[in-house]
Amino acid sequence: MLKIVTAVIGRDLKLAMRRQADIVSALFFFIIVVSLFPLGVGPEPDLLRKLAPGVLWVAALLATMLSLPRLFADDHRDGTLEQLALAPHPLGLVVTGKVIAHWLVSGLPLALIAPVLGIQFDLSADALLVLTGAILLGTPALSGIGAIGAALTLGLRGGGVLLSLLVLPLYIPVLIFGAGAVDATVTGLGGEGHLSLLAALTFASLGFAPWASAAALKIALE
Amino acid sequence: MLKIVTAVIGRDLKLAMRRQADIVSALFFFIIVVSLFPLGVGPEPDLLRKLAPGVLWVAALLATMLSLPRLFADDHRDGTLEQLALAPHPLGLVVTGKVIAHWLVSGLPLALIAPVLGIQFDLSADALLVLTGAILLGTPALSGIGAIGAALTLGLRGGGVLLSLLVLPLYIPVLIFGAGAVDATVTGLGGEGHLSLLAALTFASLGFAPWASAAALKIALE
Amino acid sequence: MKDRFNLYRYASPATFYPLAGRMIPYFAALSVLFGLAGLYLGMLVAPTDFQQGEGYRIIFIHVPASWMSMFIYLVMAFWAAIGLAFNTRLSGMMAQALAPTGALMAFLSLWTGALWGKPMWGAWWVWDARLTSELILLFLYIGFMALTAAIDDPKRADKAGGLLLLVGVVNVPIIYFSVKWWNTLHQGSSVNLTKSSMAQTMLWGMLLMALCFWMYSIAVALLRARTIMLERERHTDWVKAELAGVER
Amino acid sequence: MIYWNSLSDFLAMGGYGFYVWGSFGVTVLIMALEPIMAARTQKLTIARLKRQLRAENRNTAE
Amino acid sequence: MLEADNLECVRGERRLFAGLGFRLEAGELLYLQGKNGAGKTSLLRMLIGLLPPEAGEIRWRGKSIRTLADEFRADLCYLGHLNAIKEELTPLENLLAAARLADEALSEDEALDALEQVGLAGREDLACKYLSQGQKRRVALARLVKEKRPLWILDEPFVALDVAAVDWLAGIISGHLQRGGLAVMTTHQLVNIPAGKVRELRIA
Amino acid sequence: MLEADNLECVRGERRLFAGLGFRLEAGELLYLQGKNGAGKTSLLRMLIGLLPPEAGEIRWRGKSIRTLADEFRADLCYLGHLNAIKEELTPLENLLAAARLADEALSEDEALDALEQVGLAGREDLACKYLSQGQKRRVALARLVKEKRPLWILDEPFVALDVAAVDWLAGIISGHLQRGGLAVMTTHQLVNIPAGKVRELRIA
Ligand code: HEM
Ligand SMILES: Nc1ncnc2c1ncn2[C@@H]1O[C@H](COP(=O)(O)OP(=O)(O)OP(=O)(O)O)[C@@H](O)[C@H]1O
Ligand SMILES: Nc1ncnc2c1ncn2[C@@H]1O[C@H](COP(=O)(O)OP(=O)(O)OP(=O)(O)O)[C@@H](O)[C@H]1O
Ligand SMILES: [Mg+2]
Ligand SMILES: [Mg+2]
Repeated sequence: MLKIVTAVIGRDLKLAMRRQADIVSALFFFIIVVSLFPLGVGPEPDLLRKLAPGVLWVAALLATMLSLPRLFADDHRDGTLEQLALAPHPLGLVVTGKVIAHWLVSGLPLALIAPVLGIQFDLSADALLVLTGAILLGTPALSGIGAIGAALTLGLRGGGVLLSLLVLPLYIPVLIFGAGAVDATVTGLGGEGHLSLLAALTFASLGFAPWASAAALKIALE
Repeated sequence: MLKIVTAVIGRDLKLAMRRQADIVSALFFFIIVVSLFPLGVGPEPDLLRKLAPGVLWVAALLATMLSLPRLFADDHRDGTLEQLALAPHPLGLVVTGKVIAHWLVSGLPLALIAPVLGIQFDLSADALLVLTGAILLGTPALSGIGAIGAALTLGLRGGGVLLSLLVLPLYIPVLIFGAGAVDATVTGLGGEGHLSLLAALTFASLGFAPWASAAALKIALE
Repeated sequence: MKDRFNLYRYASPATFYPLAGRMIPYFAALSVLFGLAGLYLGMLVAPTDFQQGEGYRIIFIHVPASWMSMFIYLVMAFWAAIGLAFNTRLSGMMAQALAPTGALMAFLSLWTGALWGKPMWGAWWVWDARLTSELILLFLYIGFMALTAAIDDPKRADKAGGLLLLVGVVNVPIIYFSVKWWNTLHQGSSVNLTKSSMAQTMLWGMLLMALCFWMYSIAVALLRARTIMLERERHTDWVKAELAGVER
Repeated sequence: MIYWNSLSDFLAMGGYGFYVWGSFGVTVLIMALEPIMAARTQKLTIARLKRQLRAENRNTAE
Repeated sequence: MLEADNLECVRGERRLFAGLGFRLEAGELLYLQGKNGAGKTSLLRMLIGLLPPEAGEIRWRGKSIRTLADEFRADLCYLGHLNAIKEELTPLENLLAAARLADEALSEDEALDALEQVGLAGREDLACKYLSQGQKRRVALARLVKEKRPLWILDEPFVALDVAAVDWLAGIISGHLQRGGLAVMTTHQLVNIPAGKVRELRIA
Repeated sequence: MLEADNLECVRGERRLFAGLGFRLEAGELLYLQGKNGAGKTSLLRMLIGLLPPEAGEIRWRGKSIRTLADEFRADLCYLGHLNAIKEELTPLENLLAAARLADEALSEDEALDALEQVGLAGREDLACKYLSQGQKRRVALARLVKEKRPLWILDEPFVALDVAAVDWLAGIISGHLQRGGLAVMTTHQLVNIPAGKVRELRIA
């Protein structure tokens, strides 16, 4: 059981390392989008502080989303997905491994860089801590939900954009609670409630998403 | 000369129609991203009005960028690009056609929907007009510059994200002048200066980009 | 052998098609009847609300539309579950026939809610849990339609769409209970079988309007289902016979 | 029985006319258009399928 | 061991075949024939359980493959039109990763040995994207060298291979049959499999 | 007509061949041989001008193809490992689009006729993604039916084709040679081209 999950994680991480661009660039995308906003909006510090949680979360969400289409597409195109579906263990486990690997490559780095970017927006130490925690807790849910969308749109050529259509609505709760946690901290209300909701979302989606994705993948392979 | 350009445009539009999702969804992505921001930032109307130009432009930029990786990748993967490179006319003309088709599918619809979204942000009629004009003038530059990035990263597997890394910095001038035009109108300064700069950017990039992209494509095909 | 009642017979398009054709006029008529009665009670007879003034009358379409938007989604999810479990042809067609109506109901809920919110809360829109989850519902409908339209093999489209429906079904309880779970602007449920806080005429007006919306949805969905059936089964003998019959 | 005193009262809806009639208007519009559109697609589909059937019959007859 | 009963395949609006059945015992090779688009690949994908048949049943050791699921897949080795190799990884990495994901034990030495057998000695550490068409196919085929599972399903395995490699692969399949394995195969090339009993099935 | 002088090919750190040269006249077929990875595809890509040779020169009608550029490409028809067809388009649309992009005149009737010749009658209006492997290859090959350009460069054109299609293609190539065309071809299958003079070139 665990062996196959770690095998998948190991392989996906090795591929990500081999391509290099993958890891560095999801991060860079995040950084660039976050830095674009002050450019488009203008440099008033008060305005920026209010914007910070929203902008950081929307950027995290987009960065995650951008890498989703490739989650299964590469494996599908070169026939690896068939082989994975034919391996003698439930496909859901394989997907669990892929979701974890996706998070390690696209979610974790965001959480690590987020406090640095938050400083730019003049957030307090408290708020930075909550921001990191929220991204750490919320991004696995993004990877999980994203996997379902990626599997459903697999092989449909309009896929990349159709994917965002399916996935973004489901991301909204994560965005609201995630930005809400930081906002609540900034306004002194305490973000614990939001954080525990985020944790609940993540657990629910990690438990459920791999199996739904596996079912969708089987349909795509027919 | 013109025949080949129209042939490419015709083919690419037909493909886009066939996939349907393509056109509708680039638009939807734009709409959804624009609507996400109030979610993250909160609903204060004053704040939102200040945000509007920046958010709309950043969203337009991201929507254009999302469809870039597929600009040449599909043709590359199935061998069509080789055939295009072997056709008895300069490759730059083919790329011109592809850039125009890309704009028709991903830039033009944004310009048409932008005023509607602007209303949500409570922009004045004047500002809406300038917004539409700016997006109409600016997005061809986005497609043109994007084509260079797409050609340069073609075949590199980390491509999609590497692409944004290359292209976003070059998009920044468009973003600044585009958002600046709307901003200037809102504050009553008049956006003509910004608009003519946008037009200059677009002409420069449309004249130059196809040939740079063609050169990059030849390298990718070696 | 004696003629036994056979569920599968009615789940087959060939028998369902004429049956649906015969039922549509009845549902349409019922819808009009309930609608007229509901409007009469709600718009002409019911007294004003002491808190909200006459603006409350939006309730007579807001609530039925909101209910139907959730209910239709549940019905689609039910068909999806049946389709995935038993592989029946009819279920996918029903889900697809219902989707546009559900999306329109969700849109109406949002539209009327927004028009209600402006005078009551002073804002067209707030990011309250119920409003957000209802918006997500609309996106789920649109996503379902886009997904099934993007897959051209109907069997695969049904399966993929069904899966999406089942994934999204968690959203419905969230919409319904959001007013309980979160302390928000949107008011809680006031329709209660044992004890209602509303005036009797208001309650009856609302229920009649809900019935009107319900019958309307069934009629339109059946109409659309018949079209989809013809399209999908165009190579079967019964459709050919049907088409030849229309000819005459 | 009837609550309203005059038609203009009814139309004004106690000052909420725009909101109430805006809601009802759009609802009526949608509920009128949707069946019409559905019936139209049905008619078009039947016509197209008949055309296809005829073409098929012609081909097999040949 | 492997039986198919009354299979029917419908793709889109086209019925490719119906009432198709066969029975394959240990040591036998089923050689599927048929022209382009006859439905060979579709049949193979039914046999491995990825494509649900419109009608009919497939049994492995007497039990339906739908109820067997994981157990059946543990006995199965499939090689499709696509090579299932990662362009960024080297042949060695590809082979090891494939084995781990398929839950097979394969040591690095065994993998190196297999790669040498398929003629990729000296290219174990070159990313697969630099390999030629035939070399890529060879990487995919290297899996078969140490493959112990009883049922092999091969979709045009000889494509892109040069003459020497075709002979070598025919030998590998023979060995598998001699060890009591079963194989189902399609190919448009005329290839002589020296050992085992060959049954032919033509899809019209 | 087509001459290659002293060509050298280096890929990565590996010299695939050096000092390779040949001369091909009208009506002749150059049959490239060599094992997997020998460098056949690389040589073909040099001949069409996509891969610059490390050393040596390629001439068409006596002039270097680098100086000819467009003119040379107007005489050239290349068919690679990849089919260059769009999965979303139908065979008919693919064929017409390819002709327009290559600046060739091809009417719809001619295209339909070509598709019928390659055995795709009845599937002209089915999106290519639903076609079988061999049928996809046939769509790509349909281009050759009406192709009037003198130089054909074909990289393993027989892959995935069934026996009937292989014969048909051999006939098409013969016809081209008889009309005074030139062809360069690789294949690992033994195929008999009835007409024209066949030169063999082995890359070791
Ligand atoms: C766009 C904004 C709105 C949305 C999406 C929305 C959504 C919903 C939904 C889904 C329901 C049905 C759930 C249930 O019955 O518990 C509902 C019911 C209701 N809504 Fe709204 N609503 C919105 C705005 C408003 C506003 C502004 C008001 C009034 C101030 C309002 C008052 C009501 C009432 C009274 C009910 C009936 C509750 C009951 O009796 O059960 N809604 N709404
Ligand atoms: N949606 C569809 N509508 C009509 N026909 C379809 C559809 N999908 C697939 N087909 C047909 O089904 C067949 C699939 O064939 P399959 O891939 O199994 O052939 P094959 O025998 O493996 O051929 P090859 O030798 O070329 O690999 C093709 O003839 C194809 O045209
Ligand atoms: N970067 C590199 N480093 C080392 N070797 C390389 C590199 N890139 C390509 N090669 C080698 O160059 C050769 C390319 O061969 P090519 O594709 O021309 O072969 P081919 O004769 O067409 O073979 P096939 O019959 O399999 O199609 C391969 O042997 C490959 O291993
Ligand atoms: Mg096949
Ligand atoms: Mg080759």
